[in-house]
Amino acid sequence: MADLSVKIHDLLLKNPVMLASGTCGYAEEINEFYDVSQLGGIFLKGITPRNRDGNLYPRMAETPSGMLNAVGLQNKGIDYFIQNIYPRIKNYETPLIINVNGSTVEEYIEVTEKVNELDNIPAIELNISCPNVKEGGMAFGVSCPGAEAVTRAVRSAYNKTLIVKLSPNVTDVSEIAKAVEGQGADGVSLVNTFVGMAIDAETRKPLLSTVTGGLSGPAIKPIALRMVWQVAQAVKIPVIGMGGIMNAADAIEFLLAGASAVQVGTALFKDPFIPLNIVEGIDNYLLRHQMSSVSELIGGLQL
Amino acid sequence: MADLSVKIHDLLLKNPVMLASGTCGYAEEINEFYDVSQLGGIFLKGITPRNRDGNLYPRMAETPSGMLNAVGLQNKGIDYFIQNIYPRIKNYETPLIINVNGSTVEEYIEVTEKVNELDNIPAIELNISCPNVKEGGMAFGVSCPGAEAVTRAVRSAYNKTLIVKLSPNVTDVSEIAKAVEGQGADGVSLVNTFVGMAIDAETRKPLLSTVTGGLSGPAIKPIALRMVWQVAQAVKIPVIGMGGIMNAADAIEFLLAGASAVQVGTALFKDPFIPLNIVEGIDNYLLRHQMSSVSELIGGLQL
Amino acid sequence: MGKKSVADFIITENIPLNKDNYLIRLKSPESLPPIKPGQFVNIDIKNSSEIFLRRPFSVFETDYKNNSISIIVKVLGRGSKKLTEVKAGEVLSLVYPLGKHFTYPSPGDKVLAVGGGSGLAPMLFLARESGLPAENMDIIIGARSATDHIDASAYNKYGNIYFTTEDGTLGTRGLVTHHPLFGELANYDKIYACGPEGMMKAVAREAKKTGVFCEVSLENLMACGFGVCLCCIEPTVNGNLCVCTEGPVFNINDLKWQI
Amino acid sequence: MGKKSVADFIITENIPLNKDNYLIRLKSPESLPPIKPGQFVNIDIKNSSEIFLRRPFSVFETDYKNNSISIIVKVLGRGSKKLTEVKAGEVLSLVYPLGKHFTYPSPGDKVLAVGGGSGLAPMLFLARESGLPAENMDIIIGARSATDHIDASAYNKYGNIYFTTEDGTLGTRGLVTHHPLFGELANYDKIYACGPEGMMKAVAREAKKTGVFCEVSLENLMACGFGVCLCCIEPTVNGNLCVCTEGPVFNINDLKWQI
Ligand SMILES: Cc1cc2nc3c(=O)[nH]c(=O)nc-3n(C[C@H](O)[C@H](O)[C@H](O)COP(=O)(O)OP(=O)(O)OC[C@H]3O[C@@H](n4cnc5c(N)ncnc54)[C@H](O)[C@@H]3O)c2cc1C
Ligand SMILES: Cc1cc2nc3c(=O)[nH]c(=O)nc-3n(C[C@H](O)[C@H](O)[C@H](O)COP(=O)(O)OP(=O)(O)OC[C@H]3O[C@@H](n4cnc5c(N)ncnc54)[C@H](O)[C@@H]3O)c2cc1C
Ligand SMILES: Cc1cc2nc3c(=O)[nH]c(=O)nc-3n(C[C@H](O)[C@H](O)[C@H](O)COP(=O)(O)O)c2cc1C
Ligand SMILES: Cc1cc2nc3c(=O)[nH]c(=O)nc-3n(C[C@H](O)[C@H](O)[C@H](O)COP(=O)(O)O)c2cc1C
Ligand code: FES
Ligand code: FES
Repeated sequence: MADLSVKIHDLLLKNPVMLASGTCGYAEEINEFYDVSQLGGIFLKGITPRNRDGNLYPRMAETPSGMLNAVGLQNKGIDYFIQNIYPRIKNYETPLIINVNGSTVEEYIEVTEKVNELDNIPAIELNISCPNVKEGGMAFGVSCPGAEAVTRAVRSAYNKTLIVKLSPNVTDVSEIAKAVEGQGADGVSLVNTFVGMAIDAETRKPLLSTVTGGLSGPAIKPIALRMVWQVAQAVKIPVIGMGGIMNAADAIEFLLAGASAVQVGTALFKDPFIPLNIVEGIDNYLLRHQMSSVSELIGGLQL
Repeated sequence: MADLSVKIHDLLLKNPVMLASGTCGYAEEINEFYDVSQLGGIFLKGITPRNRDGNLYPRMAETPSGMLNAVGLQNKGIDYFIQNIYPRIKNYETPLIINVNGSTVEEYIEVTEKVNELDNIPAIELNISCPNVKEGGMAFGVSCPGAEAVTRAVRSAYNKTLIVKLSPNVTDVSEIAKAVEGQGADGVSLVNTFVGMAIDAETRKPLLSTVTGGLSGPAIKPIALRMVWQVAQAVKIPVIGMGGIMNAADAIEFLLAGASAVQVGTALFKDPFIPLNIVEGIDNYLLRHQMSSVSELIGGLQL
Repeated sequence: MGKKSVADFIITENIPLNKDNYLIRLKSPESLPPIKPGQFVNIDIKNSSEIFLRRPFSVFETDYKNNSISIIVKVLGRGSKKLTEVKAGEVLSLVYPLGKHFTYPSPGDKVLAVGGGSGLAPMLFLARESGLPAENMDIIIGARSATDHIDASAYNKYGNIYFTTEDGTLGTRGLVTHHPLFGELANYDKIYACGPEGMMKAVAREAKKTGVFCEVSLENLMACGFGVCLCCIEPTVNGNLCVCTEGPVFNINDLKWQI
Repeated sequence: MGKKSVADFIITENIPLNKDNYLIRLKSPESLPPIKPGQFVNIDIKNSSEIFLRRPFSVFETDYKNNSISIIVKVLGRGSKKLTEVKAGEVLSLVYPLGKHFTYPSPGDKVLAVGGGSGLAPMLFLARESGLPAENMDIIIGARSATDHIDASAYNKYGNIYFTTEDGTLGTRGLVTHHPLFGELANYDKIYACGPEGMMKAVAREAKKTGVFCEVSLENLMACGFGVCLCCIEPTVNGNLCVCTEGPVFNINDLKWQI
């Protein structure tokens, strides 16, 4: 077996395959299929300061090679998480990362400060790119000043690994990446979902209660891959790539484009074992190409 | 048969189904399959002032429910078109619209002035959104000042119907739409392709000679539909929608979202008859829903 | 929640039941875990460019000896259509077992089970598994017309089967709730329903009036089927709950239906 | 350019020729237009979520009496793999006829046709259609190994067939251009080649040396196949030309190959 470990700032991952926030619950649901300690890391479902009911049903629509979701950050709030969920999952032997959300800078700080106290959470992912909430979320992530403001505030409240999750719904994602790097982010992850929409032609109604939602899955892979490639060239901090990864070849493409690790999201809905297949597939690839370490792949695109 | 005619400023279309620029050559190739006069209109392959060889091979890559292209506006220039192609196609009984391109504002004007002299070209589509050229193209279309500058200049050189084709690679497409409306555009068309990328994991090389290219096809439909909906609410001029339309239901969704007409692009590569099927499908739909005119569909989304 | 699997089942039979219902029997490669009425499987319908996500189907029968299960598929859209075209010998990937089952009736309970459309399968499964004598189990099956009904005579030994049709071509004319048994609801200890939302709400309305215990099985749209996406939620007195893990079976008192 | 169609052909036969080549015969619903060697069809390979665009295949045989054509498909990737799984009775949509054909040899011409891999079909089609006596037609078929060759003995009546294999297990050892006939190229009036790019370039190099007329059939990646997308271009002395409409057959003197 080749050396699959990678480092994202202070985070040492046993392999570069992680689960994307909002697509793997709080890890327990995946652990019902297999031991999640085999994974590189797990980005838990987005958490806000207090309970959020999320958006009304219906929240999802299937699209060509993808899906739209309009979950809207349904969660029971950080306190509930700390008291009820954290104790059950904190001993999984893989990094658990909290996806931090808020409607205001203060709310982001509120969550961050509480997470900072949790020994078994080695990193946070600052979500400034959720397209499914009315306030906060993507509003911060689509402008440099907005992205800078949240990152700066959260950085001052957090001393472990800080990853900022970027929105693809922008003209120049590398500008935003540079902006958050400038405010002390230890890494960036991208992409979050694209704002999309679906209509039922027969009923003439939107398929989502919120009219628009976030597009994910293989449909977005070509755009996500391009953005990861652009950002990897623009910043010095590690990049975590995602968007439509379904198999080892997809994951390797993101690594070649410059990602140090990847997240698997929507693919889990098709088959929760896909991340394990990817780990195995990367290992086989390295063997076949006579490479001893996955780090040889990172940024290895031949131009 | 229901009344399928729609008006885009001065352009009266017999039906709202048109062919997208760059996907239907100069109409002759489609006319080898059927009489193109059955179509609502045809947006001819993008034209520049002088011959362009376009980008190196390979220029395309298949992606999940879509494709990337990196053609790079290969064409023989406006003069060649006027002398050699225009005489052969000018009597097709459907509006032929020229897709105008340039590397500088001056080049856009150069093409526009020549097209202005052509009696059988009732409109132009100003392409400020081509992602596959080094200069001009999308560079103008991703900022309001850029979009305004080209639109203003071309407007002053053109007195027939001026449609501006918008790029989806922006943070807020409705801002750009409003900007070109403010400079006298008679309509906007969207979306052009999304900048994407594909890599061959085995060879570790990009699949396109240009590394990045333009994503089209059903994969982008949810995002395109959302943008058309946003723009239709933001401007008063007619909107022409496109992006992944494969069948009548897709086309109807764009009309419901506020498009006055649609363009069919990549679908032609799968089956050049799709636009005719769509015309028939819209007619059937109107019958089934007891509507007498397609105009009842436009903007008819039920919220 | 028990252990869940993803497994490639082999189709052993695909039997048309009527013009748009099919019984599909599938054999597991591994030994079948316990599966109870109301639980479901999530199926990857391959070989179609139009289908991206899996589709959920209630388990209809289990056969632990042969490690096989069956489902009844009603053709509704592209996925269910494609699924009914599978042939014996082909392979389908299933995520299973998913969801919570119906509360089993207690010995001596008198039960009314109401099924319609694609909701028939779990009702018949429940009748068979309930452990009650046939006379304690009344089953009403509703449909639009006689030709929409399937032959359920094999289930006569588990309960008394009654039919309703909207056009009166078989059994009582009207909706399931127009059946005379709905005039004597207070006789029952437990009512179960699965089918179109309108039908379940009508049943729930009657059950609520008489205060009889009533569980329904919801068919909310699902993306994952195992509790991670939060797309399938249903508002309840305990907040928005996932139908795929906290359901699909709910007690009507927990739902926020306007009935 | 003549009239083009999109039509649903019915598969009548799918015959494995060796481990990764299949002969697929398809029947047109309409009367077959004239189709000549070098022309191709563009096939919609349905029922796969991984394949979006059509795939081009050269016509191998035409049968105007039965309105049927055949193609030889070599399994290369996901599309060709899926295509070789079709069964008689199934339907495939074809866009056809596409592209320009080879220049027919003149009566009395001495011809060398060189085919390899998926390029075999048009070479054998040409041999049959050339109208030349068999002694005027030499055909070299190249492959990696004996097991990669297909049985072409039915074509002995149209020409003299020679084999080369890289491992020497059938015919001459080495590449096609290592065949002794390449030592006497000046004897030929026309050379035709179709196959992997490296093979065609090697043939072109030899042809150029001796100045013999030589046409090759290119297999550039295509999106549309009928001249609208400009994705399949090949640089030529006349600029970037579409392989699908200005080709796939090109005279090597028009190409800008570095050979
Ligand atoms: C827990 C559960 C158990 C189920 N058990 C059965 C069963 O035993 N037998 C059976 O035939 N069906 C069952 N269904 C419903 C079945 O999953 C859907 O009919 C199927 O997913 C439709 O897919 P499609 O591709 O054919 O429809 P699509 O083409 O995706 O959609 C066609 C139309 O149906 C609607 N639709 C799609 N999915 C659902 C759904 N889940 N509920 C309601 N409307 C929907 C769509 O919005 C659309 O209007 C069950 C669903 C759930 C959630
Ligand atoms: C005019 C023309 C005539 C052809 N005639 C025949 C024929 O008679 N018999 C036959 O077996 N094949 C023929 N081909 C090639 C055939 O079209 C490809 O093998 C097929 O499209 C590959 O599809 P796939 O989905 O299997 O491969 P993919 O899974 O799409 O790709 C697998 C690999 O093959 C490469 N590839 C894909 N398409 C081509 C191509 N067109 N040329 C070279 N490499 C490619 C890809 O880049 C990739 O590396 C012809 C091609 C053209 C353009
Ligand atoms: C149902 C759903 C819920 C999601 N919830 C979150 C979330 O809470 N926080 C977040 O940062 N991203 C969320 N995402 C985005 C994913 O983490 C990921 O960025 C995106 O789906 C693209 O990757 P994919 O194509 O592999 O799914 C969600 C995505 C889906 C499909
Ligand atoms: C091969 C190809 C070439 C294109 N060339 C042009 C062009 O010359 N000018 C232009 O404005 N758009 C061009 N486009 C964009 C299309 O007109 C259309 O905006 C886009 O493909 C989205 O629609 P679709 O998904 O229906 O194809 C091209 C698209 C493709 C696929
Ligand atoms: S379907 Fe994903 S949580 Fe229920
Ligand atoms: S494949 Fe489209 S022009 Fe040749």
